[in-house]
Amino acid sequence: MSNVSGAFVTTDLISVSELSALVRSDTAGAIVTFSGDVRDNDHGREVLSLSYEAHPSAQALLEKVAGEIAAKFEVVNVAVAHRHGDIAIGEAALVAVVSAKHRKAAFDACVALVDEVKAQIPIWKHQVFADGTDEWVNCA
Amino acid sequence: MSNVSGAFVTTDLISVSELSALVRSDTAGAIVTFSGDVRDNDHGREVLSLSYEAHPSAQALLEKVAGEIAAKFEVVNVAVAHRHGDIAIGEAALVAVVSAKHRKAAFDACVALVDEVKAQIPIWKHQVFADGTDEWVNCA
Amino acid sequence: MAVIVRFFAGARAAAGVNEISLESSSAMHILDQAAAIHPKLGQVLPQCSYLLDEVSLRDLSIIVADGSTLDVLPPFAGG
Amino acid sequence: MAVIVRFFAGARAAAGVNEISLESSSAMHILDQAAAIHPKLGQVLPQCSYLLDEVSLRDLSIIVADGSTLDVLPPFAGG
Repeated sequence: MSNVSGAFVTTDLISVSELSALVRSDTAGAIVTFSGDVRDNDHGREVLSLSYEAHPSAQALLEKVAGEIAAKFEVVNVAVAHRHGDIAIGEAALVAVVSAKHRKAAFDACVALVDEVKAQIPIWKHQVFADGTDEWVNCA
Repeated sequence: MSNVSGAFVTTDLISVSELSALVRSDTAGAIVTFSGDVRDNDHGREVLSLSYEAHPSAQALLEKVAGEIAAKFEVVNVAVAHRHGDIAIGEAALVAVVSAKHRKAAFDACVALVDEVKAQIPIWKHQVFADGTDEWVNCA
Repeated sequence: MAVIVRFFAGARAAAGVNEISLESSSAMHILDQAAAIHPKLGQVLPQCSYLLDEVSLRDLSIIVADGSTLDVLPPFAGG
Repeated sequence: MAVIVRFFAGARAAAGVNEISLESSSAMHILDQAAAIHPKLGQVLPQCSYLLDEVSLRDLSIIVADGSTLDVLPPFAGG
């Protein structure tokens, strides 16, 4: 019964409200959204700019992960989007939205969706700091 | 450091995106929103219309609960709104939004905020069913 | 002056009135009187919580003074 | 025809190139050769995962045939 309303790897600005509108349903009593936004600091260092790189397989894998979450939880609809390319401070990198009849399933599925996206999707974050250095996050 | 950006007991339509905008911050990497929407069914019965009644103390208690959540969790900002009066199917009755540096605190605080609102705020739901009966929810 | 007992939501539906006025007495006795006047309240009151002049009231043996307001709140059902 | 080794994100930064072309051999040997050519890869490769023609590759003793593409993926950092 659960359904993936959308899964997008995109360079466009992600709208939480547009993604949320995709999962709406009169049978759903709860909608939970997560927006992972680009911060101006990381581990105490000032971040000047930020970009994400996506592997060509990222779109297909995002669809797969969304489908797994929709199948595993008592939800109505799920949708997820991950942005890549340059992202301005305060803009969303990852948005996950879930509708469900009851709130516990909506929260649980949204937490799991974000966790699985971070674990399974081949996307990488590059940060440029105010001190002139830069890093690929999680990469020695 | 945590802050209540807003707590509203209102008869107006609640906008998730407007409430979410209140908690935004460049230092927050995660925003979690919950929208509790009016459903067209309850325990298998078709719901025709629905209204909420709020006790005069509801506004002050909602501010208190929001403040407790802001103090208890590692969050940046919280905001919450509960609607009363007549609400159309699909519209939000309760919206809770939390921003935090990290996603776990944002999810945990949003779950707790919704739980505490349901437990502590003197608001009641009245449902009218398609079969002509009606009920005050949770009241024998 | 008397005690005003206000009914909310399902308690109001059971009482059939928004409020009644009773003589000062213990909260327990006032509520028993209310249930005697509006018998459907008898099923609802055991689930209710109470506010005395907007403050939570746990001990129903307390005497409610004239001029006070006693609010009858059914189990909350927000969200 | 040869094996194309593609580097992504931090692996590309360490290699200094997007991809290199090497002779067919075991995945392990191909990666050793890549690290010999681009020494900074030596620190990054132990953390990486691999795709052989877009399919996850766990056993690095497998022979990578000419015409195949071996992708070097650093630890994911989405979200």
